[in-house]
Amino acid sequence: MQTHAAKRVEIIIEAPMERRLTAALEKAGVTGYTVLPVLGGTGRSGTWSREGQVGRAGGMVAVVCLIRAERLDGLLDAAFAVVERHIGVVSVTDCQVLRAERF
Amino acid sequence: MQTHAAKRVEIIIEAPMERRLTAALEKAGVTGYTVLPVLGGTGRSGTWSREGQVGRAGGMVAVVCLIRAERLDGLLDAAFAVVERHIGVVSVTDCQVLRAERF
Amino acid sequence: MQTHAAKRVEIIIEAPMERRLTAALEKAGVTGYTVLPVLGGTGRSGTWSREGQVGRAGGMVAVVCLIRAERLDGLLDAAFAVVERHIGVVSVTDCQVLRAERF
Amino acid sequence: MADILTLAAGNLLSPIILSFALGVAAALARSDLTVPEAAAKALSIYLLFAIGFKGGAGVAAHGLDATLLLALLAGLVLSAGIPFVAYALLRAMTRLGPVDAGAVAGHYGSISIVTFVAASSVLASQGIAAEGFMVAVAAIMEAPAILAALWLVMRRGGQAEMEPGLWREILLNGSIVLLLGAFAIGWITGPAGLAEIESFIVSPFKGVLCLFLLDMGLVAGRNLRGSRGVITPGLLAFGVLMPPIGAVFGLILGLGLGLSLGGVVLMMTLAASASYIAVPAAMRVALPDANPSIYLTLSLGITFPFNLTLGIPLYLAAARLVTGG
Amino acid sequence: MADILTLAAGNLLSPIILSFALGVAAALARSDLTVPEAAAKALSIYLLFAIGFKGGAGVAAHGLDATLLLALLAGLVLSAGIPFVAYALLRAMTRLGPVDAGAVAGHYGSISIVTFVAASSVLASQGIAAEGFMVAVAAIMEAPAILAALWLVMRRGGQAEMEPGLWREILLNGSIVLLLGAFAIGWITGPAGLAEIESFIVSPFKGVLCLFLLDMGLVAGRNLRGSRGVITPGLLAFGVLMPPIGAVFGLILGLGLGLSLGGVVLMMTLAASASYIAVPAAMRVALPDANPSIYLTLSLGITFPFNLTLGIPLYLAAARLVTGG
Amino acid sequence: MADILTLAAGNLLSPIILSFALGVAAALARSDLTVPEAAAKALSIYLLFAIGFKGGAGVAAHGLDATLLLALLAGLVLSAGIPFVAYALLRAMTRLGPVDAGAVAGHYGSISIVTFVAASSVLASQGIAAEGFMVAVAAIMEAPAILAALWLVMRRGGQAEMEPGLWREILLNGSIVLLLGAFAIGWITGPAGLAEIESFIVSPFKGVLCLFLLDMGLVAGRNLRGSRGVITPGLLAFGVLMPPIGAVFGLILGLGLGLSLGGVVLMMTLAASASYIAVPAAMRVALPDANPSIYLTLSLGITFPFNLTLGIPLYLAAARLVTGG
Ligand SMILES: Nc1ncnc2c1ncn2[C@@H]1O[C@H](COP(=O)(O)O)[C@@H](O)[C@H]1O
Ligand SMILES: Nc1ncnc2c1ncn2[C@@H]1O[C@H](COP(=O)(O)O)[C@@H](O)[C@H]1O
Ligand SMILES: Nc1ncnc2c1ncn2[C@@H]1O[C@H](COP(=O)(O)O)[C@@H](O)[C@H]1O
Ligand code: NA
Ligand code: NA
Ligand code: NA
Repeated sequence: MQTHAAKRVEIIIEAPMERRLTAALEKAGVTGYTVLPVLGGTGRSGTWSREGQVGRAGGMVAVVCLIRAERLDGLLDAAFAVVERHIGVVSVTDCQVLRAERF
Repeated sequence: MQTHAAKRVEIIIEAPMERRLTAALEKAGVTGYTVLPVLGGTGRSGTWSREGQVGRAGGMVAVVCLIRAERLDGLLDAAFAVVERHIGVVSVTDCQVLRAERF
Repeated sequence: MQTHAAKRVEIIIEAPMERRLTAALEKAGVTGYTVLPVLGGTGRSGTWSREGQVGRAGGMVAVVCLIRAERLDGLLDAAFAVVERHIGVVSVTDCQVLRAERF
Repeated sequence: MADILTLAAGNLLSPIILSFALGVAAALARSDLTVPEAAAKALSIYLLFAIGFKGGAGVAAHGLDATLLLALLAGLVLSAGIPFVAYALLRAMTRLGPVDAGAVAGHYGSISIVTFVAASSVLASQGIAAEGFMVAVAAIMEAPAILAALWLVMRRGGQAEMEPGLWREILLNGSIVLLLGAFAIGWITGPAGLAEIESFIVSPFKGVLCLFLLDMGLVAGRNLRGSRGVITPGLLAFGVLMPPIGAVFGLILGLGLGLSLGGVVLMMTLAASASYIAVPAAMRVALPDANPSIYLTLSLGITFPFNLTLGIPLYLAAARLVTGG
Repeated sequence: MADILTLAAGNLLSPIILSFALGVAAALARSDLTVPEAAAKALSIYLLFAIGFKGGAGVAAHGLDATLLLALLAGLVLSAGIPFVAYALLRAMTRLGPVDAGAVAGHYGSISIVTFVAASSVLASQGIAAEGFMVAVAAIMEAPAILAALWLVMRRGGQAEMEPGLWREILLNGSIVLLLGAFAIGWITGPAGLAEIESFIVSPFKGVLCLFLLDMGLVAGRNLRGSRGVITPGLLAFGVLMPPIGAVFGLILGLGLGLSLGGVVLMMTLAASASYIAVPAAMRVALPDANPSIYLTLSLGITFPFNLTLGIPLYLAAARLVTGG
Repeated sequence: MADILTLAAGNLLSPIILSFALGVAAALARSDLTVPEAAAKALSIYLLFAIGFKGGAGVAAHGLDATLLLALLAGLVLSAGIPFVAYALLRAMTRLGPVDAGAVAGHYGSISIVTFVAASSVLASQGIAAEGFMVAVAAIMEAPAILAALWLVMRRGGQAEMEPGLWREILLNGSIVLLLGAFAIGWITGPAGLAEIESFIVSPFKGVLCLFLLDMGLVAGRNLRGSRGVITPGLLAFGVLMPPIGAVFGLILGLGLGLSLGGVVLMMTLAASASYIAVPAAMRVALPDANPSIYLTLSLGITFPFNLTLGIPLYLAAARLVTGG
């Protein structure tokens, strides 16, 4: 099966920033991304959990984005501008995708 | 700790196709996979979200599958046959696994 | 954008073992991790699904941990000690992270 | 006429409709108000269980006249027949290709159980009784339309994936099973069973329906917002014309069967309503090339609100006129 | 005898049991009907809170006779003792090794609160009162069985992980805390408190129980479907023999304590029921080598339905016979 | 004085407060008792819908005196003004920097709708009526405090991100929209509408509130456990002093407007309460450098329990004293 090199970017960010992040990604020309729920986590700012929460303040989401390598820098700049002063982590992995025309 | 090279395949696919995908994977000899929920996303076919949905039509899931490199092609062929005419994305990453005898 | 090499460890483990795993990770000096919900899966011990479940026994979670390469071995040893006799899978991927000072 | 308007106005200002409107408005204004997916599903399980159970208990209470089988047959005919009418209309009124037209047609042959519930609730508040077995008719109408739609598409050379697994999925889909199962339980346990759980499935019913319609409004509003440009004037016209046309067929069959006034109205409502849960899921599998924005927006964003607000009072008025009831 | 049959038949045809049966049937037919995890948990929180509160309010209303402490002690003895009987039976009747046998034995010493709730509901519909404090007995019976089971396994050289953290987890597991907490609140606030929230925890209770049992049926059915081949005839026999055996011990202790007819039936039911929430989770931690399919299928797929359908009427009939009540 | 104590004691031993205490205790003991996120959100949707609807139906029943506009204005003034008082106090009593002090101050100008609901419920159980429109006052008080807080921070050279998108988010946040929407529906449909859904939004209300407070107790307890070291004695003192101070402002304005006894108590409660849903989310966006542990723990872990247990009876007693009611 024919596959194509691409990047998988995973951004774990506070839920109240989700809209801003995805808006920034779209502005940076990202054509697709997927948002996954996150149950809880631990970091420098302590431990948190979604259980029983009503508000969005105490939650995070994971945004996964597959993208061609040449567009990565634009995406990271856009993501960084949003994440910069906020808690959250960004990781980039090399990957292969099917149907490269989609990215 | 002894680790072994393997592949991590991540397939994001429409929820109504989940059963068909996993059935195809099992037929292709895949011995294990994990299904993660997806909250929403954006792609060529627009933006969607699970919030408030009752039916499965408007949702997606992520299927993650760790597999030995030599079995990858069979898996991708099987996955592609299901995904082909459907919306969704497939990515493959090199990884290392513990307990290789499991895969 | 400046990125730094790191490892992305993904541990899919039975929900009743989650606390033990994260405690072991913290003991091994891991400063951050994120827990994602899992809907269901298939492995050598059969197929399971969270739908309709009340107890935690029949469920799994995915713990994702970004970590510097030099700390990987400690993490894997800690994780392995917990996972050893339990069902679940561990995978490690090379990745690049933003804001390396966080890891 | 004045009567229809009064009824329509009364209907429009009920907590149920206003909750739906609130949801639509909140979504259009891009409020972050949302009902969690699990809560929405729980509400729909409650509604299906309650409406099914009450229908079954009604049958147990009033006995089963021979009409049941005929009514089921009528439902089957409506469900399988309406897609042909809808398909012809769509091809005439809009520029949809065969695949999209077929997919939409399937939705209109099938039914929306919430529209059915809303109609039952209007009938109840007007003190109009209806045959309990109409719940079973609703259940039987879910699937045949899909078959008809796929047949239409394939006749036109479209590609439809009709694997055997799909049929089990459609016939045993959760809402059919729950509706018929609860109907059977209600029938078996009868009025005594109903009395046992009345304060769960009867008294709070309307309030739960309000919250569910709030959620449906949110989903419909988000859908409308996301599908700007998809809905052409032709499609819009179809979305409000098709329901009354379906209702006429329902009226004819309902009268032919000699159903009560309430039964006729429910039959009309079933014929007029369009599926937005079971059929979309089936279409994603069987007709992946059909554009989901079109059928979801038509069914959920146009026809559902139309039926909820104007359609149901209209059908009731028409049925009254014809039956003299 | 005729009485038992009538009662059993009446029980079998109640909305509660039929809802469970609907769930099992839907799962076996591979319908996609599911209750979301969050909704199932919410239902169980409601049931635990309601049953605990009502128990506490009952104690407040009728005063606390000295029997409470003895009943708690009896519960402790049953919970810690039954695993030994179960273990011996399993080793004799089946081919389970010590680890699997121990794990299963622990489940039968512990209790299923839904079975308890179902028994309470049967008692209530027969107009039979029971001691409110039986809720506390239920709570105390959750944990000792686990200890007994692990001891059994370790005596046989099996490896059990008994870290201190596990004990806190078991003793403070959510359902024990909620049950006892609600019991305490009901006790403190008494009948006045009950009156305040009666229309939430009393009137709709049975209806909520129906939906919860629908979900349990779905889970049990899926479980049965996934564990074909696991359940040998020996295990099946154990799954239906062990409950009445446990019930006999419950009967003896209940009579010895001088409990009311209702109290005796509840004690029998507790002894007869097997855990499917708390103990499985503890076993996954403490006995990871035990096969969860075995203990879950036995407890949820065989013993639970047995108790729900035949067991409870049987225990009631037996208690009636013995107490002459 | 004795009266206050009796009322406070009665309040402390109500199922509502005890449910909250159970949640706190379970979380502090590290029980794994949790309410799923979706269930907690569903409960809050129910409470907002019910309280809004009842408020609107109350306005429809008793007519709208001119006080409404003035009361809304008073709410606006309280919400925008209290942050200044809070900020000054924080800077004097604690070592918080401008950003953290501003963030906390914003929470205290805004309101906690559950505290409002709890106060309504105490009033109802004492047979004290209150203006239905207080619900709208509650809604209007959510947002202005945020503006005031950001202004305070920016004046001190702190960096606040006030993008236009944020304002829409704050003004159209889900709880405001639902509360005001349900208020409007209640107003439009009036007592007739209320009667239709009474057995959903009135009778079970208190019971639902118990479960919601159980969840809030769990969240607050987990929060307290996770924030050891964050809360200094100065902050603790602020957390219990600020509510009565806010209440005094509420009392003055409430009396000035000529509100009923119940209305005054609700105005005091709104002024005394601190936000823990809308404002934290806004602060994460606008003041990312502020430490969320501080404002969440103060608002949810200290001020909320204070108001729930001692505050509300105190405000009622004070209002009674002053109005002679
Ligand atoms: N090393 C890490 N690996 C995975 N997730 C992390 C890591 N560090 C932080 N996170 C996630 O990001 C959140 C905020 O982290 P922090 O900004 O360090 O408080 C945590 O609660 C985790 O969910
Ligand atoms: N580049 C991408 N990265 C991650 N997820 C994607 C990407 N493109 C599409 N998706 C996911 O796949 C779904 C369908 O995409 P599409 O087929 O392009 O409409 C989207 O809603 C996303 O959830
Ligand atoms: N190859 C795999 N890839 C992804 N997930 C797996 C794989 N094998 C097992 N799992 C997950 O781990 C769980 C337990 O696996 P097992 O221990 O093989 O029964 C499964 O239910 C899956 O969720
Ligand atoms: Na129809
Ligand atoms: Na037992
Ligand atoms: Na305030």
